[in-house]
Amino acid sequence: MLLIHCPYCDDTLPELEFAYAGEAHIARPADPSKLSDEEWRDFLFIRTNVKGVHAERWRHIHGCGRFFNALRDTVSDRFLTTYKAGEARPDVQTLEAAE
Amino acid sequence: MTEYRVKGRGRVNTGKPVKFTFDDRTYQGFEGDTVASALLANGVHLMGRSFKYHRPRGVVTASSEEPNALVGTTRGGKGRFEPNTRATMQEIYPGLKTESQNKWPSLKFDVGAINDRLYMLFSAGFYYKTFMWPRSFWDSVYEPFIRKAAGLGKAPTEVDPDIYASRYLHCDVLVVGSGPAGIAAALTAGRAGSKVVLVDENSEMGGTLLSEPSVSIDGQPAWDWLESAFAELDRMPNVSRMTRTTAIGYYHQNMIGLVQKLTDHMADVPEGAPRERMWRVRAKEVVLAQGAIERPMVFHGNDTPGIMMSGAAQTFLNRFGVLVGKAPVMLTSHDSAWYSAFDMADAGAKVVAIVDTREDVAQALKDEAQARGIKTYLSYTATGTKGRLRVKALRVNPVRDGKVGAAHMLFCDAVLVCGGWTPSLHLFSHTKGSLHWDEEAKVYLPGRKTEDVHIAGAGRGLWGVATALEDGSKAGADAVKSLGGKAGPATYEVADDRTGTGITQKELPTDRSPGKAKAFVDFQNDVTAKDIRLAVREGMKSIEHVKRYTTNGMATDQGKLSNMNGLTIASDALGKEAPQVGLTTFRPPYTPTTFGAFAGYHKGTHFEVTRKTPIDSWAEENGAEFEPVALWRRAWYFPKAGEDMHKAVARECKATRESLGIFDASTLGKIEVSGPDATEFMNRMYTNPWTKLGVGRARYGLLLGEDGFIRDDGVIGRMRDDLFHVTTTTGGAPRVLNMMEDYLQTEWPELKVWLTSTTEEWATIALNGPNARKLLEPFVEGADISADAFPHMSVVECTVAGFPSRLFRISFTGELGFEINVPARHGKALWEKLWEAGQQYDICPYGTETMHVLRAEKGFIIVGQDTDGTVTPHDAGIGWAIGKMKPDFVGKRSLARPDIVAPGRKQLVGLLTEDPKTVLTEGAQIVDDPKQAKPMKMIGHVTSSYWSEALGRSIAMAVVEGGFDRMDQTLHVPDESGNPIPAKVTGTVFYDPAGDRLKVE
Amino acid sequence: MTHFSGFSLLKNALSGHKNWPEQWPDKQPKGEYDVIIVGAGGHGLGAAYYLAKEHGITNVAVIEKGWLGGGNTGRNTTIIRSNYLYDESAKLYDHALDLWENLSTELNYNVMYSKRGVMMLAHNVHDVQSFQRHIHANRLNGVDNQWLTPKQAKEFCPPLNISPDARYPVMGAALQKRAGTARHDAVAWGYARAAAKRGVDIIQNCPVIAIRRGADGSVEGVDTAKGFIKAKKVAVSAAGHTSVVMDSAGVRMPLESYPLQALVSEPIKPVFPCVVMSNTVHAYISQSDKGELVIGSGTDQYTSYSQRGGLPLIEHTVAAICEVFPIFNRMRMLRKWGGIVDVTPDRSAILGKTPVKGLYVNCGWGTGGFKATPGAAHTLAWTVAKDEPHPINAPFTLERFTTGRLIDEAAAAAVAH
Amino acid sequence: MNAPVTNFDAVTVTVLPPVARFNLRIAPADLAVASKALDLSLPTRIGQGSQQGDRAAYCIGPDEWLLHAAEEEQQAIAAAFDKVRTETPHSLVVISDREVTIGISGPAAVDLLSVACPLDLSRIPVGGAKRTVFDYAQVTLIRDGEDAFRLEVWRSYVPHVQGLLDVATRELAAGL
Repeated sequence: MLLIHCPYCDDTLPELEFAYAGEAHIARPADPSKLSDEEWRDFLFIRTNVKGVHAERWRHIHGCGRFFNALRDTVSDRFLTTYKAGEARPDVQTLEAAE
Repeated sequence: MTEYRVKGRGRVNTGKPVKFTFDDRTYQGFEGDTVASALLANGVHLMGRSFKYHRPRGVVTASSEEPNALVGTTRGGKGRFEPNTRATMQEIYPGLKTESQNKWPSLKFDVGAINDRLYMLFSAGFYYKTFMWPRSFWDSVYEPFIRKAAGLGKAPTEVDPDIYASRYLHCDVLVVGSGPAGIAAALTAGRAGSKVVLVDENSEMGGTLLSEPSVSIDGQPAWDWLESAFAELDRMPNVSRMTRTTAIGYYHQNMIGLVQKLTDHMADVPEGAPRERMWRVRAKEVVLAQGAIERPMVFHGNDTPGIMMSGAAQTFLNRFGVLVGKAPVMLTSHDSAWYSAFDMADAGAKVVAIVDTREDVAQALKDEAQARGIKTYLSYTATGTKGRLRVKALRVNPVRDGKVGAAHMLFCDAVLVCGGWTPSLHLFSHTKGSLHWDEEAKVYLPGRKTEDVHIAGAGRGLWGVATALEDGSKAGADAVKSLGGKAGPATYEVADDRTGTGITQKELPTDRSPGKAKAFVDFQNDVTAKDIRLAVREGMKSIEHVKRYTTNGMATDQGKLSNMNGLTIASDALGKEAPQVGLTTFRPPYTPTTFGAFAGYHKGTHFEVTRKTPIDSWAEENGAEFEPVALWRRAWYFPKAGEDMHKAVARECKATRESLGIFDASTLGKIEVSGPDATEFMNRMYTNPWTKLGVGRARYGLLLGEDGFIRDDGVIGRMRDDLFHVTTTTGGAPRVLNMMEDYLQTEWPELKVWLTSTTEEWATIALNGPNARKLLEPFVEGADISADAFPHMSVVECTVAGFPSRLFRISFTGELGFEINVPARHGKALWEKLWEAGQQYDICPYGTETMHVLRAEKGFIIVGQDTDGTVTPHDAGIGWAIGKMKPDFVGKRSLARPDIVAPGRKQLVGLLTEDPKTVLTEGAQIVDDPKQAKPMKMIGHVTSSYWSEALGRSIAMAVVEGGFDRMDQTLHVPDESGNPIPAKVTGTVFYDPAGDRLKVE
Repeated sequence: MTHFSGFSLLKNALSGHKNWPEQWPDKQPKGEYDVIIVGAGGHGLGAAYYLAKEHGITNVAVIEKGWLGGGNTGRNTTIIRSNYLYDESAKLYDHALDLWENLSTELNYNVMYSKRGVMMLAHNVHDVQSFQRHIHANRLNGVDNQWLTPKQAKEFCPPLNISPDARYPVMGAALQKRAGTARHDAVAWGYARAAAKRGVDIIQNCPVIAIRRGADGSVEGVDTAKGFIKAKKVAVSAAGHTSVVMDSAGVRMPLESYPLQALVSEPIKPVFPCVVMSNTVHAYISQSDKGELVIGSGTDQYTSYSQRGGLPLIEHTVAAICEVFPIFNRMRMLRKWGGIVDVTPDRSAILGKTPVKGLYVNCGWGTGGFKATPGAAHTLAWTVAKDEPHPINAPFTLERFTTGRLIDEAAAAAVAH
Repeated sequence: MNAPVTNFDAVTVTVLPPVARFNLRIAPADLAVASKALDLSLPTRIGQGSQQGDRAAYCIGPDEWLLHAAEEEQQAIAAAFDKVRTETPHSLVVISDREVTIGISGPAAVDLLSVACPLDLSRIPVGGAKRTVFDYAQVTLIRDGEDAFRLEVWRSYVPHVQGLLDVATRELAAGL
């Protein structure tokens, strides 16, 4: 069971309070009708599924209720950081340097 | 005193004799004995039969890695039998019944042992190469035969009456293992003020010190030192100790699962006490001090009862006061067996000899042996044994320059072996920490760590009590430091420490044909050195392949005894170093763990939540049958005496259509959508337009996924300009709220809208039927609900029977209908008032089944029944619910995808069987041409199908390819036995198409 | 390579088994192959075997980053069935079932395919509707699948608890008699041995670094830990790692990899005659020929390649088993392990050609890959050999995610209303 | 609802009488307005609470507060917020009946909660509150004292939560 830091609660809490919500930074297009079928498919279905540092969404569903983003190493399941929805993806190098 | 019990030795309570049975014979042991120690005290070594060859087997260890002495146990009474219990871990108590396993008719004479004679045939991979001819024999003869032979113990046959508990625990330092290293770690961390938990799988703490009484620490004999150490730990409020507690698994971020056995050692179990408890520990730091496991030696006949680990013999002697033999031979490649020999000699055994495969050992050892008159054979090998049910002699040969010399027999009643020691790193491996190969010691040691963990003592390949204490204390101090605290490692004065060295090796050299040798590596699974070499010969080059091909290490000890010997032999066969061959991964649990402990409280009624409405108790009192819907239980129908579901439902439908029905709709999801941008939000989420919906009016809302398929629906009322009362399906409520929050928080954060679930704030009662208003009107205050003032699809806030209420006029039945929402606590009271007053209209309570029939007669869909996640609004015939003018809403773009607009999609239509009496099966498939051969071309399936009392015939809804263009076509629905049932395609509104029934004045 | 027969077995037994040859040689890569298959699981090895046997293409290499059969092939709960809803799925899995039935003889390797029957439990009205839909569809498709009453279900599987008071009462079951289990390792080994016998190179411990494409965009070969290997056709059959490999060819996939856990109990005497699945409570169970109860769990909620998996899920799975089979409460868990399953948006596989010339893919099997092994391998071999879809794998394209023609078995099971 | 009151000397579990309960959603910037309307200064940090007489406020999300008051004050409070709704947009939803409150007190209170609550309870300050889970149920956990807690449980989950508490209480009483 993972421990997850909620950037809104600023607290590290058990996974049972959280719901995974898929890959992060896939913004819904402002005007979907302008997208080709391929572009729309990419938005709907194509995922990086990276083996390594993955930018992903979680929701503190049984806590403060907020959706937020995380960088997690999918090989070790270790969280590098979590950050609020809407914030830019932090740079991994600087993070690891900081450690 | 039984003849193998030694006066003055051991820690069992000789003042408290305990009687128990083994294979229906009564034996006596003492409080503190395990089944194994008690049986040994009675001279019983034979405790089981092996898996494949049914060979007689004796106990080989004194601990949890025991592969042979597995017994069935019960304390009597229904449902308390269990198979495969380790005799070495099960403490005896008055009334304990145990039995041997995998034998027939008896442990001493087992017919299954015929397999042993067929040994030549039953080699590794045997199954894969045979049983193929003739092919037809596989299903009918071979496979059933193989399955019959499977298994060790018998399965339980009764339901387990015991309770299992679980608990969360948070601490600074968890110490696993209470040998010298673990205790020292706990003392150091405890003294520094950390919150420490010390656990051990045994019934008492002390680890090796329990078997090493002669050592002295800080001037105290080992056992006295233990007492004072425990006393100090118990004085510290920040330290807790748990015995009979196994760390089964090491999970992410220092979460460790502990299973604590609470009652299996008790004669009388306290009322309400759980049998086991699963502790889910979250530790900031973990210290693993699990020690090392003694390695067997691999030689022909090494599995004969009476042959066991030398360390086990030492434990049975010093901890339990039992001599496992009076004339033992030691066979070893490690000094530790010499010490066991000395202890046994000092306890009165006549040690026949110490046979050591090494060329030479420390002079001190030889002197001590000589002092005790023990013969020693250096640079010797063992090549066989005498005795079937109990070892009578060991066959030994000198080895000179690699040549095996002439054999001679050493007559004995026990052979005590030590092939070296293997650090116990199972939990460390669960963390995916790396192991590195120690070339000199030929063992794997902990490498790179992935968690905040410290390994101490023998787990790091260290040897001896002094080193263990020092290393443990250091680990404790390190843990405290990484917690940001201060702690210096303590120092201990240790005297008479018995350190030692040794070597490990492959199967022992022999003068016999290796092809015929039965030199066992995995005792329980009957895997021999020969099997492993055969696997390698056949191309199994990774240890994972060898393991799977031979089943080495897959027995209930999970390779604790066999993995390293197997690896050594495999790498020898491959001519590679062990690390190149690899190491099989250790997997949780550390030792086999009761299912009940994992299930914990989640049994029976607590297996899963059962949500109940405020009106549930009324339904129960009034004889409702219930159906589970999502987590809820809902009243399904209300049978009267002698009615089956169909009779009851027909009656409920009739009563509702003709006069008045009452229905508990409280499970419907309800979401308060409020804020200045509420309308804009609703426009973006739902397919329908919301801008023009007036306050006090309601509308059917349709929700799609971004993929364009129907996700949910419900009636939505506008309470204020900035407030919507949204309803969802029962099962969909949590999903819909989560989906709304997702879009609101992450896609449209600029919208000033807030969402609150009010599903459980309101109890919802639906009144349907021509007399609905007549019943309701007198109860309503603060609103005019007359037909004109309160038209269909309206909502108003008022009081009903004095309860504050949100009152809707809507209909899911086609009759005049109202839905009354009142604060949940008043739900039952209101229901009862309406029930009472409704008697004059023969009010009828109905359940979900009748609700389904009534809505189907009107062609209203049920999301999840008439739609299945591949259905678009157009497919479902509710394209009208899409706001054509809206630039965008969730799922809009997907509705334009090529295959969504392509012709021939399955569309929702009505189906009327030619024979009005025939009710189609829901889920039945539809074909054009019933005469075609299989596989038939199916063009759709029946989604809803009922007997319609109102129409006096059956009705059905179905999704059919191009259904809208097939009106009045006759299609065929093959039934269970394949007879095609002809049915005509119609619209979906079967009853009152004009909707006149809503217009009741 | 010795042909396994009663005679060869006896002969070797008498000679102390000293003369069994290698079942497959451990090869080093040649410079070039006609076809390279990435991933030596049952699917990849099977495809190589059928390429050689059915299409005469023997200059084939199967490249494996670890040991053959070490991925999901060796980690799954070995359930084999074909009672799927949609025609597309039913055809594919039933094709596999036909091959399963003859596989031991065909490979001269006993994969111990055990036709013990797979029973799926219905716990609520919605399950009943959904199973009836399956059964009717299967019958018209010629796929065996029958409805059982609770009483019949208990007769078929005595440990089953059919008390109507259970939290999830058994309201009936769908039984496919022809379905069952097989010995997972033997499938990989059997295909490996049979493929090697026909000249296929099996190259283990050789991670693929990248798929190389030429100027015209078509496949040129693969860069591996053992150097570049030329091939005009590359088929990726790498399960959980497919996204990573395909990405190196510039093809992004609609896949997510999740941890899937499974466990076995201690071995007990035979007590469980069939396979039972309950999707509603997430419990999948059978008893192995060794006597262990083999139990499958659901996937964890987050994507991962760690093969670890959490405790809560296992607790729930075991609780579910004990709820449906209360007599197992005192049994013990012996071993728990994790695999990585690659899941598509519609829970159906992707099997066939890709936008890249010479690149083929077989992935997205989620939790159901083992049962499809021969069928997937057989039709993939066809597609690779002929560079065109096999009639049976034709619907399982990548394009369907663009056009919207999904094969959504999961959605068809829908949700309780 | 009248649930059985189980207890032994170390812990007491009771269903508490209903209160006026609100879910307040408002931009933190506008907090002063809410404090004024409630006549109680609202806490600003998630997990914190503030009490005054019958009124209490707990911050359970970045823009979310759980408000308690005496039942008879429900309408007055709703009205006070309604007055400022147009100029200061917010959402105040009455949830007095959505949850049922279970009181847990006594020296063994923390042990009892630990059977199904994964939080490190030692980190929850007296007077604070947190939304979390108790077994499969979402709950709001309020700490009133070192060994006094309240669990606010959605009404339909109460039978499940109470059943568990009952089993666990008997387990604690057994003393193993």
